[in-house]
Amino acid sequence: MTDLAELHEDLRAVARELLAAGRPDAGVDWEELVRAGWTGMEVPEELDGAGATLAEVAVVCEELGRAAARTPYLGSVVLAVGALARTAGCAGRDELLRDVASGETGIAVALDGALSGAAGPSFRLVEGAGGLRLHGRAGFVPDVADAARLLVPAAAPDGGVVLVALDAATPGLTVTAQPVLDATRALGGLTADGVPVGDGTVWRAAGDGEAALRALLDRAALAVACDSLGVAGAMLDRTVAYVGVREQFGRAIGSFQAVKHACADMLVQITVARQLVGLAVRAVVAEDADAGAAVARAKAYAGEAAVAVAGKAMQLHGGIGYTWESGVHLFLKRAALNRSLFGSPAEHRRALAARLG
Amino acid sequence: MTDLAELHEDLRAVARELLAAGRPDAGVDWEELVRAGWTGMEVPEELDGAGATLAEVAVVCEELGRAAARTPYLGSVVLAVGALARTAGCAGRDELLRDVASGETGIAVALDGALSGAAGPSFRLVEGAGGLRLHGRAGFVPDVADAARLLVPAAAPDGGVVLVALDAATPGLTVTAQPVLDATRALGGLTADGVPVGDGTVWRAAGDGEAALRALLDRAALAVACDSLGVAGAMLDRTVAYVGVREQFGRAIGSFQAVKHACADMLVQITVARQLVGLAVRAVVAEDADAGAAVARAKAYAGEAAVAVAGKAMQLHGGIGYTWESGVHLFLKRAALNRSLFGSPAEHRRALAARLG
Amino acid sequence: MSGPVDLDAFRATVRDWCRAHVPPRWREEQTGVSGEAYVRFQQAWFAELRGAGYAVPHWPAEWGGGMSVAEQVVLYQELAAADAPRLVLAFVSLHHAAATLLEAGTDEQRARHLPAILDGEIWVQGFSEPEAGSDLASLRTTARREGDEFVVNGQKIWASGGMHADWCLLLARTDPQAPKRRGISYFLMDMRSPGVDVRPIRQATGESHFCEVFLTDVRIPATQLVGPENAGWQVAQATLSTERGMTMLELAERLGNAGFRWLVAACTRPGPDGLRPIDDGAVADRLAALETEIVGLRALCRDFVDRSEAGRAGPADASVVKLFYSELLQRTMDFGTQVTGLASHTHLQKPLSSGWESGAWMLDFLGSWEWTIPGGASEIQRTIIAERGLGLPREPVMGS
Amino acid sequence: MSGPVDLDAFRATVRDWCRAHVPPRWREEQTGVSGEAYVRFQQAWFAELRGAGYAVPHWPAEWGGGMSVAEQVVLYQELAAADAPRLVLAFVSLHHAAATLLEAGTDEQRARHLPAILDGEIWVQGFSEPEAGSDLASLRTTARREGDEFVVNGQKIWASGGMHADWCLLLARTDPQAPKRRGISYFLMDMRSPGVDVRPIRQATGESHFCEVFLTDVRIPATQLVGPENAGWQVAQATLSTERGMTMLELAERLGNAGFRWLVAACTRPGPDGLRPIDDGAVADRLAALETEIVGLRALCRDFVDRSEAGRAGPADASVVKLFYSELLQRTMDFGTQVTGLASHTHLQKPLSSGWESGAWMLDFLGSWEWTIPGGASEIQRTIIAERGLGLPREPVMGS
Repeated sequence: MTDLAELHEDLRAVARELLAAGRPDAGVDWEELVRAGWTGMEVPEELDGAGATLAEVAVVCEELGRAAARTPYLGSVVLAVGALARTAGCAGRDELLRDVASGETGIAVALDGALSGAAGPSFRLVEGAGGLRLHGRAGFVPDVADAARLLVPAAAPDGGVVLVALDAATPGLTVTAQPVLDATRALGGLTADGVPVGDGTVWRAAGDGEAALRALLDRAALAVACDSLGVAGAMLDRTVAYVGVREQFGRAIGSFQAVKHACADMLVQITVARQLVGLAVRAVVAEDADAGAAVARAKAYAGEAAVAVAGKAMQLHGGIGYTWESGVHLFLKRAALNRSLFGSPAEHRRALAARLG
Repeated sequence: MTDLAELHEDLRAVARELLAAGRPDAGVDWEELVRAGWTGMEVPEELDGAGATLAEVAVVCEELGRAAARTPYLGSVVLAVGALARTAGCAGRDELLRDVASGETGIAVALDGALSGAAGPSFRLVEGAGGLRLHGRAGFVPDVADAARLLVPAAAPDGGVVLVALDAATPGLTVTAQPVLDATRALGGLTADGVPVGDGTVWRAAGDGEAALRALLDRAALAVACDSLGVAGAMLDRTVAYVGVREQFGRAIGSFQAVKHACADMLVQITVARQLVGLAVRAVVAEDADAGAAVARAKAYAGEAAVAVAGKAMQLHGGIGYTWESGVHLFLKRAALNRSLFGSPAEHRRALAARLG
Repeated sequence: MSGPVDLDAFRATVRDWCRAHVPPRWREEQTGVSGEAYVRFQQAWFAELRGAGYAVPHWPAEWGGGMSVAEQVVLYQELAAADAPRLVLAFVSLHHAAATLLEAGTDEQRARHLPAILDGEIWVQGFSEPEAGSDLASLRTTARREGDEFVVNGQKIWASGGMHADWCLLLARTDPQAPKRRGISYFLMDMRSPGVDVRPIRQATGESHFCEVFLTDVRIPATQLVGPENAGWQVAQATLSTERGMTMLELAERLGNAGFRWLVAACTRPGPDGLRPIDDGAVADRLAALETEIVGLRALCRDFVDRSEAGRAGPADASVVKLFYSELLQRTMDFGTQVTGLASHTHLQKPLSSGWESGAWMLDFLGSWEWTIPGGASEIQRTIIAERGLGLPREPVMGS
Repeated sequence: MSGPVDLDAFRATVRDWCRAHVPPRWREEQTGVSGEAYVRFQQAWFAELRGAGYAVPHWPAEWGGGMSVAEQVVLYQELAAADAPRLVLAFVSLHHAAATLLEAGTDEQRARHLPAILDGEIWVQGFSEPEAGSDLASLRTTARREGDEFVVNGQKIWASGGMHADWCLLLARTDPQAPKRRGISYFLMDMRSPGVDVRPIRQATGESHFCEVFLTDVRIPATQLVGPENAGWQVAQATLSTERGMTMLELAERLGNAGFRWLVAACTRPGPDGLRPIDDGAVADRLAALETEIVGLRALCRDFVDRSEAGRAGPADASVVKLFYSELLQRTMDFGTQVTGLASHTHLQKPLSSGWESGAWMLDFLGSWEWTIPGGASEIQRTIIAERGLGLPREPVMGS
């Protein structure tokens, strides 16, 4: 076992313990999560972070999925750091990264959850009298409703893609909560209707802005794929535990072949999903040219696998699984939402097929 | 039970007995089949037929599939009668129908097995010096290689679709056998390279020629769907019989849930396929405006179901099923060929989807 | 009325009636309403149907029904085509309770309850128990004889609409020493009896249609026994299968009408980019495949009704229908959820009085497990089909 | 050689070697050839690989191998990428026979056979029996001790390449009274012994790679016993799992290289109407799904090799790999058959020396049952995964 793999196992064990404490949908204690160092993982050491990579964040994302945890980690950490990391260094950016590392929530990136892959920005900057103004709208933005500060990827007048840093209270910005069946996710809509934008708040990418946005969407899709993997793992574990003790017809239902074989199929799907997610994480960390395809595979496969596994978990839990109280529905809803968030399996496969022919 | 249903059950029982006599792939005794009245079923009584309908022919087609029977029934009876039935009455047509009823083989219809639904004719008549000449080619034509007389649907110079009756030995016509893995089917290619066509051999449809060709392709697809239904039924019966006696781990393998549930799924698929085939047969007999859609559903579903059922049958027969000797492969090959013949499931579903949006 | 002409006329009559009586905006109006408003709406709709003679078509003529099977088929097809509200609340009363009374009840029981049901008496089924699950016969609720009464103790679960019920069809164990299917009795239990405690269960969808029913020293007069003592399992088996065909036909028609229309609408609605989902060949292929299966289901149900009526249904036919319907429902709702994407997650409530498809795809997807789990989970149905339908040998150690 | 730089260099070396040595038109040339031509071709290719040091990379250095696992991975990846012929005929010799000799054989047995295998000695596996099927341990072939010899009677089946074999790995029952896994012994049997009768079995594909082997009073010297008498089951279990990881990796690479390239070619070849199958969204979706699964399979196999090497493979990992590979192979070949339609039925023979994918889609689809049935059918693999991988309880009445 490599040192890195050992590190990840340790991280996973700590995360599982930390997240096992609460009820899945009750919300995670943010302070604990900050103390555990999860907010600063990818932030450079000179900005009070740990200087780790997405590989470690992926472990946390999977464990959050496994716990069906309610937390703004996706919007306020994974996407925020991703957006800032590819931004050219400037004081505002560095300050924000430091804030993220120190555990400040209330930061969101205006990525439309319905988009994936090579979609352009949902916002654009227009040159007008009195300077630049921001227009556009995005739906299903993770953790936007409680955000005080917003990072908005936008098309600049010169056609490049920039990041606009805004206070959520800026006039002309409208934030609306978008309740979804999965109560463990906080999504919302964001509309900018000619919002005046100061010069110092338009940040250019360190490299190609469009590539940075693409990478950010890939990161979002991959974080959700990790989450789905965690959801699926939790459902298999719970199902195995349940069918080992639940008796019908005079024996544990887990001794029936139909139940066994269903569980075996769940394990196979999860095992393959884990490989695909692992490949994608390594490709993104290495900034491979093919990282987008690896993410598409991981998101498509893990997204579908989690719904299949959670659905089968509900089936094998029988009536108990269908009660609100059992909490199985939380995982099924989260799996189904994940499946659609940042690109459906069909959309990701369409992108993969386009590469083949 | 209606009288018609009883009639069909009787017909089915007789057919099953007749076909059970030989080895599946050894070829059916054509004379017996003629004596049973199967060749003249749809031929009008005044032309020495039984004046029955496709509903009765469908029973025979299913039983031929169930026996994986090698016979030119599809090309020389089902398609020939179908082509002639929609042709305007004339002496040549009537004579040919009488020949079919009396059991003459060696008649084939030049329908390309790769086509389905609204495909136009593969041949065309061109006005030239010295009269009409036939051009075109068709592949995978059922029972063409042994045919002495050919009925060729062709586009007439006026754009209408006609039926050209030709002697297979006519110069310019090339018939080639096309061996396929399923040795119970005889398919072949037909090329016409400026074949001179006499006036009396160009027969017009009784109604719209294009509609007649469409109906003929539907008939071909439906006959194959019936065949697939029979293949699937045979495979389920054989599997149930086998797993009831084959013992492993100290018990009949049919007592294992995995085997039972697989057999249950086979039965469900066959039951649904039977309903869809039944709907299509009734729609075609009644000449419903929607008959094409009913055929598409039947062909798509039964075509896929038969491959799934035969494949599962091979799996549940274990090593035995994989031997040539067991004959299971005959059914799997026939099912797979049927699936592609006269329109794949994907093609038929494409036509269905086009009606929906 | 039995010829094809009469049926056409009947179809036209029902269609006209639906046009005049189905509340046009009932789905919107029934979304997010209180339990009381739901009960009022159900009762009003039941009264409408009763007025037209459409409420209990399957009952004998002497009790207010008397429609032929062919007419019932037409009736349910037209109600589905018109997307009429379903009689959800009265379902057990009209079907299971009535079948039990008609087939196994005494004259007194029939006279007391059948007219009352027409006047709105609500029944609930008290069969399932937490520990029994799909192994229904292993139920533990006991009924101990004390003179002219039985004293009942135990716990029932999955009692649909239990909080609104007046009466309960109850299975309880009267002979703990007998083999498990030979010691059960069948009772009619007044839900207002002392010792009956009803608690709603919140389901995965967030709704609470089902209840737990706790029974503590509940006293039931021996006159409310149905069939002989200890023969309750056999009574339940006989009455459970009654009308199952027509019920399934109605559900298949519902899925094939409004359910499929919404699916087509979802697939043909242009997205922000102007493209319609169906313009993607993968969506078109799947939609056509589901249409094909739904057409097959409707034919299957019609055939099942016909064969049941003719006494020619096979021992596993009901299981084939239930298995295929429930899994097709689940696949269809899953596909609707995928096609409508994130938007499907924003419908937080579905209309009450609706069937299993409401256009709120994700909720309907969740709700589809109400079909694959209860009434014998899909796993049980497959075993039944293999053993009773195909004659495969039983598992050596299955309980009996 | 262990650093990443060395591996890159090794990869380049193998790639160059393949470019120079893989016969460019071997698939065409191996289609429809006689058994003799096939054996000659296999022997020639084996000699080529041996010359390069690529024939037995997994053997210990002292016997002519000694390649690191990381190098073997590279070797098999590059052979697959170059679509080199497979060592089909020598497979049992190089893997099962060698593993048996190395792990459980005597020094004499090793010295006699390992060099012979390098010189072309062909082995066959005599484990399966007609009545035993997936319940391998219930085998009935007996070996009765008579002094320094065993006298063997019985029948073996599914002996791959049996008609060309010099030696056989034989399992036979030496103690009929013992529990079924405790009375079996493991032998090396000379196929030229009197009483050995080999008859080819014709398979569903029309080929005859497999044989039945009838054994009538065949005498085997006791020195040809492997491991202790009556411990043959345990020897077989230990040696069967050896190299399974690398074998699966090679198969996954084969499917991921030539197999998938043909599939893409089939999907992108314009039809008579000028349209390519992949232009239909349904085909594109399915192709991308299969590509995804194949990428997953390759990673899974690589991971399995690494964990096996590190001694960290779980008890059901091999079953997960085999189950996923075999069913994915079947799905992929089925899809290829559908995409190429009727044309796929006109390929009546596939190239010998090929793997499980040859571009003759329908034959390959048929052949895929050679993976889902033998070596523990998929049903058995699922049970193993559930019981050993997930710890679910065994069936109460399973044999032991």
